[in-house]
Amino acid sequence: MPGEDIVLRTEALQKSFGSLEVARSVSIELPRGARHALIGPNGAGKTTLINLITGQIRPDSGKIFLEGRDVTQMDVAGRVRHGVTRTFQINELFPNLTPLEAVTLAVCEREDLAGQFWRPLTAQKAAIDEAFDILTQLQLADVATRPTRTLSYGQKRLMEIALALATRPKVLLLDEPAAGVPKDESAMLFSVIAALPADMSVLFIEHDMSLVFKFSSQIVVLVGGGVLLQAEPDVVRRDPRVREVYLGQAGYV
Amino acid sequence: MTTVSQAATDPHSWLRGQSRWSYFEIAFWVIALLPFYFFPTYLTLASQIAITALFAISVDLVLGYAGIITLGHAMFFGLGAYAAGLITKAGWGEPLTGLVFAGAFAALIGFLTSFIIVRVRHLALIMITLGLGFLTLELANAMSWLTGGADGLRGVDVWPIFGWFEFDLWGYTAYSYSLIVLFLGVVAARRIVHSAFGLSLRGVRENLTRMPAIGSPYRFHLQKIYTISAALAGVAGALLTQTTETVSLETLSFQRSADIVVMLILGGTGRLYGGIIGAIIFMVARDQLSGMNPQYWYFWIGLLLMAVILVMPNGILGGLSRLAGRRS
Amino acid sequence: MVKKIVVALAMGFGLAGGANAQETVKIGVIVPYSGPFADAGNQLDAGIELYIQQHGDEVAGKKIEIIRKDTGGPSPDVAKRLAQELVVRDGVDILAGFALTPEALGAADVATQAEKLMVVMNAATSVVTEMSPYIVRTSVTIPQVNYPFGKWAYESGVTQAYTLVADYGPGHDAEQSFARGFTEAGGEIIGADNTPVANPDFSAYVQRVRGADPEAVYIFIPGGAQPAAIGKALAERGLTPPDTKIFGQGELTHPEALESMGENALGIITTFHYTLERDDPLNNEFVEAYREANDGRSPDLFSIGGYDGMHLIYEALKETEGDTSGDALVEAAKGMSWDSPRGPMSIDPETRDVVQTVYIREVQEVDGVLQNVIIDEIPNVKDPLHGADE
Amino acid sequence: MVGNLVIVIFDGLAFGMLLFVLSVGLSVTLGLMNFVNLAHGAFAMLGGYLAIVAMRQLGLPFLAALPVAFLGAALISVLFERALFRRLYRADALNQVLFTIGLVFVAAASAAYLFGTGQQPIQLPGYLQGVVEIGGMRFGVYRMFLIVVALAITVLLVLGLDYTRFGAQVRASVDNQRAAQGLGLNVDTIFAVTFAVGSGLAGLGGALAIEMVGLDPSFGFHYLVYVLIVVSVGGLGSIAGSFVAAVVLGVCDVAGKYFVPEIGSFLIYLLLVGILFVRPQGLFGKR
Repeated sequence: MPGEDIVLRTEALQKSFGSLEVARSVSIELPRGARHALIGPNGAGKTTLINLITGQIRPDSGKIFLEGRDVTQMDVAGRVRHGVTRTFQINELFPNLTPLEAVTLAVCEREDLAGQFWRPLTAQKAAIDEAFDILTQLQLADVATRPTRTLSYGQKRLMEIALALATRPKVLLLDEPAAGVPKDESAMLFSVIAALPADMSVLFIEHDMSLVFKFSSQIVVLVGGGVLLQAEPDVVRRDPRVREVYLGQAGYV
Repeated sequence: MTTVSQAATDPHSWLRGQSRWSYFEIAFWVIALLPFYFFPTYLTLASQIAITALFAISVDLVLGYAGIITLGHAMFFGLGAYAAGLITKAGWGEPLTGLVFAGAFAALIGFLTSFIIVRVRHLALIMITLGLGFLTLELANAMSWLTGGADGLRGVDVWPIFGWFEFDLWGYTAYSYSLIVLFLGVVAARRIVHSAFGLSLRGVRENLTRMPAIGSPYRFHLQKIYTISAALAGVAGALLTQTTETVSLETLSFQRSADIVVMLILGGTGRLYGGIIGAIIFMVARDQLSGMNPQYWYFWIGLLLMAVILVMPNGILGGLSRLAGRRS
Repeated sequence: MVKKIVVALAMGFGLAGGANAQETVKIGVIVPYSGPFADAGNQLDAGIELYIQQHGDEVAGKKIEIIRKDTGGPSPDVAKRLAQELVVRDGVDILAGFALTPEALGAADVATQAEKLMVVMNAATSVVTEMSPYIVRTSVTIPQVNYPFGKWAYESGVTQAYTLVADYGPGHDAEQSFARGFTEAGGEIIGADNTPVANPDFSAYVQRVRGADPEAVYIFIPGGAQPAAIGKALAERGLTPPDTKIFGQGELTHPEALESMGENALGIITTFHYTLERDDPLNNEFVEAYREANDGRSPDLFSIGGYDGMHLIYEALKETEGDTSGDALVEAAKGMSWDSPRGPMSIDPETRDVVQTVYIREVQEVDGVLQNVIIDEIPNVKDPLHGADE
Repeated sequence: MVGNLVIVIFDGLAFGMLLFVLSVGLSVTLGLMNFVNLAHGAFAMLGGYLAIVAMRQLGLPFLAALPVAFLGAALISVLFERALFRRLYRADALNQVLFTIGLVFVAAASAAYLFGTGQQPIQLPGYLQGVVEIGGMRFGVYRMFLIVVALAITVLLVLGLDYTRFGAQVRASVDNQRAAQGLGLNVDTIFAVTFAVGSGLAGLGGALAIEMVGLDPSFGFHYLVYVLIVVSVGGLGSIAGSFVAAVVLGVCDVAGKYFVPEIGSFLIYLLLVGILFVRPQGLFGKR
């Protein structure tokens, strides 16, 4: 696909913990509007790759480009501000804030309003409206004013996405968004993901292959910290190596 | 008060409800006036409780709201106290400008130390605040040519407020003054807590990992609140200097840092009024118990603390609000 | 609590406590009953208690009532508040106690404003009595015992000394007074170190002293655990009399410290205004009665300060025939002189400060027990700083 | 000069060893149970007073009073652990702080009531007094004794943790409490025993400390600060960490006071702030 608009690109990312190589020369590309899935057996380095892209950990070598700009040295918050946001596999929410407060907070941080200590929160009308819109969009409006800790598990997973959306990401990295969610609910969760703005690039980790094949436009297969293959679902499905190292074990297809 | 269904339809009114002055608060401030009429011989105690309450609020802003556990906040209290005392020795005894000066000085030191504070967490954070507190105390002791050392600062001379209200023996002026400053402090702290900034602090306390992931420059937030809190603590210290015309090393002591945290937890953290209630209960209990039993009163204080924790793990205000039903 | 509220109400409505003041004299005692200085407060209190027990609680037809207030430590703000409360709430006639200088400095203004006699029973910084015309001191000042001691040290044949003092107000005062007396007489201070106030281990400082190899070392540290610790450290380093003379203020060789130091303490020479072992009928009787009342605990400087403070109050009240006004009591106290268990003492009419004998004592073994044996006395010593421009 | 240095290091080592014995128990219990026990110093004080009682009332010699202090503090602490502290293992740290501070108040008041506010002197047996002179340098016998005792404790603890079944269980629980429970370990008992040993060591430290730093009712509060410094600098849950931290602090404190006495009182806090700023998890800490 020549001339494609690449939003995120990694270049030979390398990372080891001691003698363990967790990222081995990882180079991937994410075009604008992509719906890419990241798969691989346990310990393949999927979450590590997300951590590297978002800056939770620094690569030993290699570079990360966002819209052509080198962001390798940027910290987590800086990358979020430039448009790279993630969600967490294990909920990282604000248990005693309400969803309304939490998402408003994220919007305020994005708009640099969160340092204003003299204006009442209620005066940030635009931010509150936007937060409520996001919650409505994710069907969380009904529980917007209950403390997050009292939400159902599925609702908490949605909150992960709501918080990420509030940062208006160009690239959204979803670390097993449906982890732990019952099968029927996880389909609903992915329909939400599918409905995300068309110009947003999404990379998601998911174990359920039916969901992966249904919602992804391309699949990145990670094995032992290195990229085995990046291709369309159909290609991946037929690839014997993938079948062997991953799909075969899992018993899918 | 507000129900979920109402809020669901209008997020704005729900948020307004969160920051509205409650009946409890209004009642509290009315009660705070009662000592003038009913306990006039307790005004000096009331004044020192108000000062301690202001100090507790400054600690609550960092500990209760931003999650920075500190065992060294007396550092700022004491710096404010000394700043207010030294400015009178330099020939300027006007109290209001003295408060501002002390607050500004404490804020400056707070800002400088905040660069260290925001880079550590957990036990290391607690111990660094403790270490900085001790260092300040030792420094003040070493600079006895300026501070008067262990004997305390002599010759503090505060002018009457507005050139008119002298600090009297009964403590009418002292309590009025302290109470007004406390009230202004609460208004300011409320404003901060109910701003977008206050929300971001609660975010830091609730989940530090998430904050950078929503793009928050949270260290700036922490530095900012630490500075504000230092200023408030400095003002409290200055109030003590002005209402008693004394300053001693004790204002900088670890004991004072520890006591204030004890009072705050006792009352309940993250609630502003928790610190005030804690200060009232702790200091009134101490006054009454030590009046009855000057040698062993702290036995009963200790029992009180242990009992409160076993019965009300979220402090007295937390326990009360749970009793009163769910409100956040 | 209810009672207190009633009292508070009554006073709030102007029924202030003059009515029953004709029958009782209320004395408010402000000391640290708790905290790190609790021992000072409790010993002082025991001195007060013993005096009342021996002399009855009635003077000049009035009953003596003690109201105790705990400062918890060297907090002038708390001391001031307690003094204010004692005056306005409890209606006391006399303020007393003050084990620590900051306490006395905090309360001084209250004494002036309320025109109440304030008896300082310990706080030993010179300037205390200058802070209010209503202050009278019955304890000691640090220069009072250390300045003459410096002179005495030189006259005893020591020509150079090293000073090692706790790094706080009293320590600095002691260092200066001793050094002044010593150098004025012709001696030389060859080194000086300050130890942290709450220093647990003195080995480093003692090693420094040893390196300087002085003829004598002068030590001032707070009482409590430190005297024994420093005494042992000195012995470990071989800094013992007579090779190296050890000078100090009396706290260095208090009874518990002697017991803990053992024979390492032999030969230490200290200066003090009160000597437990001074063989004198008055003192023997005092010590015996004190021990009996306090489970065998011996009196110390705080006890004698409290005891003599009460003596001053009783005698002043007798002289004013029960008039409790501050002015009358201060007048009565000025120039008062009496024989105390510590020896002859008086109140300087000019400065309202104590004038007394300074004892030079050496630790010796008497009948198998280590004691401070008086080897010299300097009578009628005034504080050398009063009147001198600081 | 070299002799001075040797002596200074020796003295610092002895002081450090005292801090180590006082602190190591808290490091282990904090690391193991995440329980912020500010009453640790109070158990040390308890040990001190128990030793005093054993020597004065029961007429035991000093060396026999030490095990009394250890066992007594261990026993009493485990009663507290079973009856009270256990309820707070799941509570947040602030509640633990307030509760145990309350206990420190109660302990200090009780000590003042029972024993008075004065210092409690003890008489050491002759063979622990005095000095040994080696090459013109004078080494205090009691300081040598302290070093030997602390080294023995360290060896016992390390061996106990590394080579006994119980030690392995403790290590497993420190590493991962949930997993240990899953493996069927009785975490409850492990906690109680560890707590008893930790507090017992504090009690022993309190008894050993009398000779060097004295004993009065403010001991529990006063030495709490030193204990916390050692624990945080050493790193939670690490015996080696506490040991090294205590040695570093003891030696630096004494050496600093010797070579630069002007900053003597600042030194320990400067070290604290400096070390923790560079290594927030402490010298040997994992987290």
